[in-house]
Amino acid sequence: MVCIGIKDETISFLIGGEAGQGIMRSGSLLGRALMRGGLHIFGVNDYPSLIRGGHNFYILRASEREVYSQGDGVDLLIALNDESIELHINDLYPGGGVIYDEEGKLDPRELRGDVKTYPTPLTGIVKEIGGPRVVRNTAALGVALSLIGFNPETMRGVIRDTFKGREGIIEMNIKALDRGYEYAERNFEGLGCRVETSKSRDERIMVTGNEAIALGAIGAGCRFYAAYPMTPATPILHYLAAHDEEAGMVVVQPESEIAAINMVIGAAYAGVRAMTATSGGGFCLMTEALGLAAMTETPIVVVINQRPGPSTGMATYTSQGDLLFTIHASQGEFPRVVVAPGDVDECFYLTMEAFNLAERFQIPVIILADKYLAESHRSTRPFDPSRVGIDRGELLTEWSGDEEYRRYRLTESGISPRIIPGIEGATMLANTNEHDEYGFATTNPEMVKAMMDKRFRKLKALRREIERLNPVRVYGSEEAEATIVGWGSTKGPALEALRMLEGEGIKARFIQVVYLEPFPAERVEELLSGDEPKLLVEMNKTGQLGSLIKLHTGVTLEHRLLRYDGRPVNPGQICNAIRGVMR
Amino acid sequence: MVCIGIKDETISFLIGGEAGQGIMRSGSLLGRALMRGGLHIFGVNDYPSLIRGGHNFYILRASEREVYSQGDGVDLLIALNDESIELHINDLYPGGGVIYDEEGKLDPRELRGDVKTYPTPLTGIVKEIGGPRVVRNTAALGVALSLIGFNPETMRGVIRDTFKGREGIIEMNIKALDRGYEYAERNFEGLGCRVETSKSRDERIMVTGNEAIALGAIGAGCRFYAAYPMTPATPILHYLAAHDEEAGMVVVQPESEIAAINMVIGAAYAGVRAMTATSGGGFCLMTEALGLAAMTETPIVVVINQRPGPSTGMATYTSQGDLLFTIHASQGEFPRVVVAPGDVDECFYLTMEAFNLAERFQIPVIILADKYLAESHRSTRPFDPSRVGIDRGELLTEWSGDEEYRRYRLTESGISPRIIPGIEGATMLANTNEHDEYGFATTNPEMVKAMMDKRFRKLKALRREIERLNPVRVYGSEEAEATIVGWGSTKGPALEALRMLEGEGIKARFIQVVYLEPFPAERVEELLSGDEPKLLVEMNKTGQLGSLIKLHTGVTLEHRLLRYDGRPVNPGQICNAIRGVMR
Amino acid sequence: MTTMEELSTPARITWCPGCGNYAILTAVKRAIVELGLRREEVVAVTGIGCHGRMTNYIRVNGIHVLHGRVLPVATGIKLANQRLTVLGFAGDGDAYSIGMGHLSHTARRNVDVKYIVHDNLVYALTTGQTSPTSEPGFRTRSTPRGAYEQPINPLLQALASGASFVARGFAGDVRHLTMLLKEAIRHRGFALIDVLQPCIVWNRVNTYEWYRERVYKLEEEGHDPHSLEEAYRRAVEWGERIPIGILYREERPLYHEHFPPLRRGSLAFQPLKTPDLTPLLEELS
Amino acid sequence: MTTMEELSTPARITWCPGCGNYAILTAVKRAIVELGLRREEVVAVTGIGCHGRMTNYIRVNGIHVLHGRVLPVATGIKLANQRLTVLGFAGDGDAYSIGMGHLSHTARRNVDVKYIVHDNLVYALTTGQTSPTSEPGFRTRSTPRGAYEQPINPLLQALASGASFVARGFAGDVRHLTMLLKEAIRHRGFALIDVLQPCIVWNRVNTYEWYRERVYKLEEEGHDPHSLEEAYRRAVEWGERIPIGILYREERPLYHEHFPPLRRGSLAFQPLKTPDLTPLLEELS
Ligand SMILES: Cc1ncc(C[n+]2csc(CCOP(=O)(O)OP(=O)(O)O)c2C)c(N)n1
Ligand SMILES: Cc1ncc(C[n+]2csc(CCOP(=O)(O)OP(=O)(O)O)c2C)c(N)n1
Ligand code: SF4
Ligand code: SF4
Ligand SMILES: [Mg+2]
Ligand SMILES: [Mg+2]
Repeated sequence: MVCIGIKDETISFLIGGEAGQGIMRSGSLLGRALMRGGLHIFGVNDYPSLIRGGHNFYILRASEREVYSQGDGVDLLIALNDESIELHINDLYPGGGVIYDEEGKLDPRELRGDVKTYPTPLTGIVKEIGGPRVVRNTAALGVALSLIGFNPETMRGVIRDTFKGREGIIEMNIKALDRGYEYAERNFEGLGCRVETSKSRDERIMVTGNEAIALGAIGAGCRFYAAYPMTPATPILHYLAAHDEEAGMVVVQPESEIAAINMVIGAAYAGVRAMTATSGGGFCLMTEALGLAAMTETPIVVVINQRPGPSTGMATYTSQGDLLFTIHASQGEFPRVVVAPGDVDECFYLTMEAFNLAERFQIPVIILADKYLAESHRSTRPFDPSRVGIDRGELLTEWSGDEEYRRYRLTESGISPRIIPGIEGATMLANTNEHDEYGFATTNPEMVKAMMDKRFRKLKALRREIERLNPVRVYGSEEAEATIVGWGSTKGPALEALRMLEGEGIKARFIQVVYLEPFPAERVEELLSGDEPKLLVEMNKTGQLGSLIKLHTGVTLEHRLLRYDGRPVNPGQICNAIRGVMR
Repeated sequence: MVCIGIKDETISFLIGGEAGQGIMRSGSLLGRALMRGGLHIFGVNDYPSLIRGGHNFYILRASEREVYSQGDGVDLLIALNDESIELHINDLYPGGGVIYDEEGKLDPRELRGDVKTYPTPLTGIVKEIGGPRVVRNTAALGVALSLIGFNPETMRGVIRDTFKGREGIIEMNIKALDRGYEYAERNFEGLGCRVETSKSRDERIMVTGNEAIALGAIGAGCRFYAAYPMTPATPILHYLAAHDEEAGMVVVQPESEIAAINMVIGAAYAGVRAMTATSGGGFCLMTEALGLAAMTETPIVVVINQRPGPSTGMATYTSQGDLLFTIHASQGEFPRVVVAPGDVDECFYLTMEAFNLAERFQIPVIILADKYLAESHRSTRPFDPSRVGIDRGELLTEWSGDEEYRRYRLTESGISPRIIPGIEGATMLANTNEHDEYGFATTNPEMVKAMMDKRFRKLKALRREIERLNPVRVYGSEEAEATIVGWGSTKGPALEALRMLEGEGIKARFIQVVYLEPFPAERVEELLSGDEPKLLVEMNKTGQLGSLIKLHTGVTLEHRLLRYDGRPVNPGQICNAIRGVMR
Repeated sequence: MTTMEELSTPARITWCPGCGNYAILTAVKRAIVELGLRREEVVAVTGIGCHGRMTNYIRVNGIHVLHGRVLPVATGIKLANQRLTVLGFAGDGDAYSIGMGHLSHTARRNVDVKYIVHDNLVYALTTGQTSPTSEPGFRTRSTPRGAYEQPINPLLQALASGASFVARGFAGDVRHLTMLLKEAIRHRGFALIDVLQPCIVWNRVNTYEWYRERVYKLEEEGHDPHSLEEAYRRAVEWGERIPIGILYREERPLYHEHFPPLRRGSLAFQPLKTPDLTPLLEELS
Repeated sequence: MTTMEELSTPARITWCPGCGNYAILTAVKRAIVELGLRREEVVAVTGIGCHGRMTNYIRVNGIHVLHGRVLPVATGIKLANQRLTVLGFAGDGDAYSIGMGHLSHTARRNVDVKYIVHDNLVYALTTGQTSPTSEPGFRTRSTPRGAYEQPINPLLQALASGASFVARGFAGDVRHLTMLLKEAIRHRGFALIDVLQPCIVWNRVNTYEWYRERVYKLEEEGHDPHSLEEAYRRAVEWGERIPIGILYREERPLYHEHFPPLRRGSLAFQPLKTPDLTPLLEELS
């Protein structure tokens, strides 16, 4: 297996066009083909919140080694309209190439002299084969595969699998692919990059963060999912609605986020694992019920896929602006878990852990991701749910007791065994009001204090459990000359940056805070005790993880790379910043 | 004017009975009478969230000097049922007295030997005069006035004013008062305390925090108030609904808190000052629209009267559990003001300031109070709205410009002049989506960043303005041996504690953080730089102000008096804690 | 067999003496007893308001939830365990003001939960404000000059939303109310029972006497509950004559019948084991 | 006089070519022009969805608000300045799902705002999920086996809530829609116009053709819009024949007429001076 890009051992494609032109589909076809060819891939999309008319693009990066994010430039631009040439020609590395439709008005050669150009009769091919305009994309993919010397048969297989059952579409796409491929073979020299299919390879899947979270829920035995559509969390709903039978899950689209979370609480009260997902705006509407879950000690899992605010902001872009909101959301005080996956594997495994934590500690658990992670593709090893398993905690499935069952028994651990309503001999009273052990409303000051203390007592074992779950993860050099600190989806660009820095001879390290609440203060403090320069990387304006670190450890991270224009941080930006702080 | 209590120069009454027995009414009658007699008063109520059947009580404390809170005990217990004797007999100072109905079953003499007892035929008096059972209270007040030697004529005046227009009720109450008074004159010796009416006195009003906030809104020219009923904020709605004509204010009870805040945003967009009020649970439902106000830069004022959570918790008790939630509420990041009044005067003046800040900086301003402050009575000097005045900031009432009006002009201050929709020659586009200067939706990364930066640029002038508003207030000794740190309604008990400590020869000081966001970090840091022992006092479980101080100044306040059973902190508790930390 | 005794709890009842809620509590217990339901198989969901204390006073499974959110919680419970009898209790503010949107949606879905609204035409627990069912002119602390909005007609709303069982009860007639509750529980599908519930403290207009002079029983006047048109006609009656009884009932598919996983039985009692994800993962390879 | 030109904005229109929203935009502009309204006196309030971009495309005062919250914002605007013509634009998800509760309450209050719902029977902007008006069996990404809930009938809901003007328009007939808009704006009170708006991307069932075969005009069939009973009858028609036009209209008091302070004129243009609080303070002394 060989993969040679222009700049390094990765190769990047940017497919650009109008919304509605099937850009993402093409990106994922290409990704899947390269993955099946034995490469690791990463793919990220960029699109406005419009169904038609806006500019869309998809960056696909592939390599023999694992790829964690987009790079700083691309090797090959597949421009399906003039706008894409205009907007992205400068993203090409010198020596890169651009595939475009002969029929366009813009000539890339007039914009940049240092790139190769591959004018192709994309529209012509489509007309010839009598296909819809959207298969221009596939013809262009054919050209691309030829340029990098990649066997088109793998792509044919991907097309067949993707459009399974729709023979006409398969045929048309394969035709277009082949025409493009042949045209390029006849007319163009290769790009100079080379990607070969390897025979033996690991089993691999290509998956988005959203799919990984959905799979994590299925893996955890989640039986109830209610969610109101909200970008960028909606794909979880789509995935689960399409797989409800296999998953044995009831999947509901209710009338609002308020209905969603309250249904989830109802289902969880009744004894099933239940989840909802939304973005910040929808989560606002859930905050009241988050408190209800806390007060009634009903275990629920809530996924928040962040996007830029305030308010509706930009629905289809990315952000890490909701961290402190999430930690403090809802009136009053109660223990909760906030966990932020950094890649698709963590999306899967941390979602499974989330259900165990929710049930064992009878608290709400929030999974905090963002658009960049939720909608980007990555290849990885197939998920193994048995690595986490299912632990439902103190859930009683029968009641033998002579005494009356007490939902909120004052225990030393703070955890009071739950029952499943419907079992013989016991009924369970859950209460939004402060209550006594039986669940009856009370305003007695001693009982009120005792119940608050009981709930907070859970923190002791919870903290211990979270320690065990490796809440802070460190990547890179042991003896680092510089440290990057971040959370969530900046993990990808940070890992890429480590590689780049290593290439420059800089030993750096990335500290990823995975569990943000309860905050793993000791571990973070320990890791930050060195005196190498440190760079905080976040996709928000105010450096919210920085605030948490300051609050819990006293450490001020002065150097900050904060991006808040809705776009993910690039590895090169991080490297620059690191170079800056090392000076 | 003379006032002598058993313990000090204050005198405290506790009136206890069942919900529905008019306890609060009696408390406020007594308070008003003593105030008109020339005393300063403080009154606090305690009642469960039930219309009937629960135990209620009201503590009224009065003195020649200003009183800031309840004391640690009471001089006179007015027990309208047996339960009140049982529950409160131990609140009496040794030598105090208890007034109770002869007809009750419980004899206080069997419970405590060191108090005076005043068994009175309260039921008998009511029967004699043919009044409803509830005038027992007034008869008991008559007894109380006799015991402290207070001229009943003042009380007669209060009764006449309170029940103005309802002659039957007035007559009945005055009869009951007089009978009680006469009975006591004939049968009892005085309590040993003495309160005399003074002739000349300052003009004074007796007002709750809620009334003061409502008056502050009226004073600020607020023209639109929409609020969904929620304890303990509902009295603001009642007050404003009863005074809408005088105030020139539209007062609406909409279908939910979501409707309330969105109406307020609509009204503010259309050019009027607008406010809503709620408690934590209702505020949860407002968080999404808080972001809308921020993104559209629509000036609104939101009052949150805290009560214990999580969730519905205890509707009629007090808490300071929502501070961090309030500061971080809503997705995304934006400047806001959070201000916490500590007494009725601050309720008035800070509410007026809130409207000016909201309009000048075009941001949401949150007034964070709590049940204890909102529903307690205090006497004070009549409010003077001209002390704050009205400053609407950059609000254009005409548009002469040849150019198109730009709602979100990128200015150096970050503030873009607003217009009132309806003026000639200009229209205004406000947008929940990220937008350009004209308000059109955009996802352009430079513009997105520019708009975020514009909004945050306001912080510079905002911080300066807040400095000017005296955001951190210090009371007590300059050279303090100990410092109390708190916010909001703990101010009252803290000021009382300062007096008590002074009496013991301890020089202490109270630092009240009034503006909590943007946090006056420098000032707080400066004030905390001494090495005297410091005590954080809050009515929550986790010490939320402590967290803010840690975050913004690095100072850890280790000594904490945290009360979270729904009851206000008592001055004596603070003194004890101070003694503890000084050891 | 469950007895009235067994359904009682030790919690002290704090409603005002004479409050209409007592009658509703009694009727609910009686309906459970008379239908022979096991108390463990019943779940009561309550909103916030005076009515909300129902969960404290009846010894079945209970969850006291947020203001206005009875129906979504009840829906979640029913979907998790369709064998449970799910009773929702709400106030008029709860159900028709803040919770209004859920009514239309739960009704059109025909979720098999029973919605009992303690309709006292006022916000009682918050000490007397106008409610969506308050009559015009009704003076409250939030409408001192009298309520000025046209009231919500809950029955009309339910009918317009496709509720499959719509009834009105009166807390002054426990026996009739018990009958309605039994019918509603027997009914397969969503049921709304709007109960005229005198609040003796905050509503001095719509009292027991006021209602007694006006209510009449639909079943005594030959009303056909299977006619939607008839139901609409009765639903708008209010004033001189106020109908109580079943306005409308129809059978149509239940919400939970649409979900394939529920065919295997209640989710709540399906064993939870780590699943084999291979088929799903293969789709992604 | 305002011209069509003056009502245009420089923002690039990003709706799909052929989308029914274009027709709605045109009709709204025409109605403003034909009624001779000054653009400064009109406010458009939009919810979130494809329809939400209306505020970008029409040069009147505008506020693009949260999903489902058009009506409360519009109400606030109207109360602050009753001289403004307030137009609310919402989607079917916006109006009848998350925003459902506000519809009933705004209608019963008779707030003088006009509510134009771009009803495409689907969630379009979020790329195709079921909506409360989706027809049973309609396949979407959230209901791959077809929608299974009984749809909301918006007209019925509005009628049941006491809306004083209820109409249905069709984006395939701009002239008729313009007429409806003009009537709605002229109407003193709350007006709902549910507009059948083909979404050519996510709804391939309820297309222009589908509607063209079915819609008929009420005014051509002698419908009496003053009869509530007639209106109910027409409101339930859906399938072979779908009525468009004004189903119902009635005059009743406006919400903003209830507030004494508004008698002095619009709040927004009342001068703001520090008031004299003495009378209020005296009450507290
Ligand atoms: C989100 C929210 N808003 C407001 C409240 C305050 N609240 C408690 S009960 C109630 C309404 C009571 O009226 P109703 O539902 O008719 O019940 P009733 O007391 O009359 O039985 C309100 C508004 C709340 N608990 N939660
Ligand atoms: C609180 C909230 N929840 C969810 C969303 C996501 N969202 C955006 S548009 C939309 C619905 C679109 O459907 P519809 O209202 O019918 O408008 P259309 O796009 O069809 O015009 C949703 C759910 C949101 N913006 N806010
Ligand atoms: S206030 Fe009214 S509804 Fe509440 S318990 Fe008393 S009588 Fe019943
Ligand atoms: S997706 Fe549908 S509603 Fe949205 S712009 Fe396109 S056609 Fe119109
Ligand atoms: Mg009520
Ligand atoms: Mg739609």
